[in-house]
Amino acid sequence: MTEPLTVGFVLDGLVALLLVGLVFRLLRTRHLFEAIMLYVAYGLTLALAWVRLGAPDIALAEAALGAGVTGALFLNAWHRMAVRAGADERLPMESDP
Amino acid sequence: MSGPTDPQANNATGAASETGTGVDHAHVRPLLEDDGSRDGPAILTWMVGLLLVPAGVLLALGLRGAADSRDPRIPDLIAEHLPETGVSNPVTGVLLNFRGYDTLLEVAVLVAAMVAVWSLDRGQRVFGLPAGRARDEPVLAAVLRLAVPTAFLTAVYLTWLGSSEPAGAFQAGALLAGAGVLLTVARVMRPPTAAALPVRIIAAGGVAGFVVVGIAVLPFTGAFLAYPEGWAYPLILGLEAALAVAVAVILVELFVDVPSIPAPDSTLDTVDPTGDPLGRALAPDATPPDPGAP
Amino acid sequence: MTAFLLGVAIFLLANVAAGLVRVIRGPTQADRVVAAQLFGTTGVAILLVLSVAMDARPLRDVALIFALLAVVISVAFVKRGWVRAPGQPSRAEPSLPREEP
Amino acid sequence: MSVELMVNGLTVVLLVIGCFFFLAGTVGLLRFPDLYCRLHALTKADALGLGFVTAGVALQLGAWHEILLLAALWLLVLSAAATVCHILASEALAQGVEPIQAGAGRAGSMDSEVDASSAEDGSEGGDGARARRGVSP
Repeated sequence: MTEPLTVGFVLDGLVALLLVGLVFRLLRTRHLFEAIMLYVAYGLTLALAWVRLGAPDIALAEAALGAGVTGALFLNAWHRMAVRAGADERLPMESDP
Repeated sequence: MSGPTDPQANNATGAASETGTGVDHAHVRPLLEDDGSRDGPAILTWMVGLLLVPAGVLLALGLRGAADSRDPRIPDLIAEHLPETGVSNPVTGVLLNFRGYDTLLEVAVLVAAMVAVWSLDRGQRVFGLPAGRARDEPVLAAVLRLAVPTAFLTAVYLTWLGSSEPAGAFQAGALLAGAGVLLTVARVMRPPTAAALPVRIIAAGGVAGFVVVGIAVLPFTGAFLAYPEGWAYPLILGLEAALAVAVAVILVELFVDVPSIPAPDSTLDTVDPTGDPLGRALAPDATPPDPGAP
Repeated sequence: MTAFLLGVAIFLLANVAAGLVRVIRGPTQADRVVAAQLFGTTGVAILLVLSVAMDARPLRDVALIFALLAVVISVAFVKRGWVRAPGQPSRAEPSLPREEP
Repeated sequence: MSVELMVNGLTVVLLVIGCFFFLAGTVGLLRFPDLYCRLHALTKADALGLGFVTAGVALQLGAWHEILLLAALWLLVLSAAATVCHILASEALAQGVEPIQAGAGRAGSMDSEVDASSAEDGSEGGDGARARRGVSP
């Protein structure tokens, strides 16, 4: 890695600041949907952090899990809570035999 | 910003009883409303933050100490013995050869998680609709036709790449799971629950493959999971493939098998603010909580 | 050249950080999802630029994963997460006329 | 030598153009008045910006299979962005999120949803005003 030290340092600092800021907002907010979206953004930022740390394999796993699977799981749970709280149920259900 | 006596929460409750949705859920409702103006109590966040600072300092000091006390011979040892692992990516070599036990137990944890979620199943399925609904949405169907095969191809590529470059079975499995979730929510695929036998066989395939291979090499090398010379590469590649498929199926099942949504008037699963929600939900003859009760 | 590429990455990351304001401010759920989508596209660009700047080919695999999975959250949201929270105007009754305070 | 200089210069130009479009997308996301406008700004401008960035990066790589991979990547993002825009907008319309229309007396409304709910429960005027202040500082 022959990159100039200072520019790389600024980039790493920005990634770190973004991570801390996202986590701070995640802890502060009581709005669940916002928290889910912040978590997705956090996962993608963390993938960038792994990239900068020279671990692209962990970045791969983090991006795939954080952006794809975990976010969808949380949306699922959110949907369930919202329906329980009396929101419109949009999907008809079917019982398993 | 706002305390427990939130006027907005009370207001929302009043609105709900007017529209007749029934059960009082004032404790859930403020979290779901979409104005984004309510924050948790600031003091709590700051306390957590302040607690985390010394923890972070300790962690940094510990890492520094660990870096100082780390055996400097380990990287050389790995580099020296890497040719014996049958792969050229040191991470894969360590994970699947030197420390195969770790990986075996990791997959076992995933299988256990799937069983745990499955055990919450109450017979109603969220994604129980018949497949084929994506035809109603030609745009979505078109992009799925493009993205899903690409994801599958990329997963195969990542699995194969894992032997020489940073990638591997877990990454490929997570990518496949993402494609599976996409197909599920778009209602192209109607995924079977974990109750289906093929799902269980595939999900257990990762662990089972490890154990079978580990025992099968016993007569040749005399040690569990110690691959015989020359066989390491094909064995690792086969195990990686089984792992990728198992991880993908398990992750999709975690998504599919979540306890489904109760019907709004169902006595099952209704949260009773005054009682134990779990006990209430599991009792077969629970009566619905009176909306008028305080 | 490397310094320039890293500068581009910094600029794009600052872009994303600004876009995240939309996640916090909303006001609708869809606005928050759109802002998360911004992260997917810009993340691909950042990774591509970094892959040249850091001379690391595997980063292009990470970019491919970003691109493939960026769509999952949005589709899951539209098909699954988008419920009308209580107190929001419904499909049947259009939103109330705006009143200036 | 001169060829390398030219390629580098072209890369710089392409990346700067790409950055401009990304900036435009973010400004649109932050400043446009409603969901439909924001979708428009984001999915179009960003996809175009990514195209320029991809072209700039491809110039630096040189190997044809890498360029093919990058082209496939861009096409994938392009189709994904278009699809996401389409399904979000059509679902929003079905859910009753009203587009802002020119000359309909709603031109000043930056956060139509907040305003609608504030009209409903009457307790959010402060937050809506704060959000509006944030939009136009």
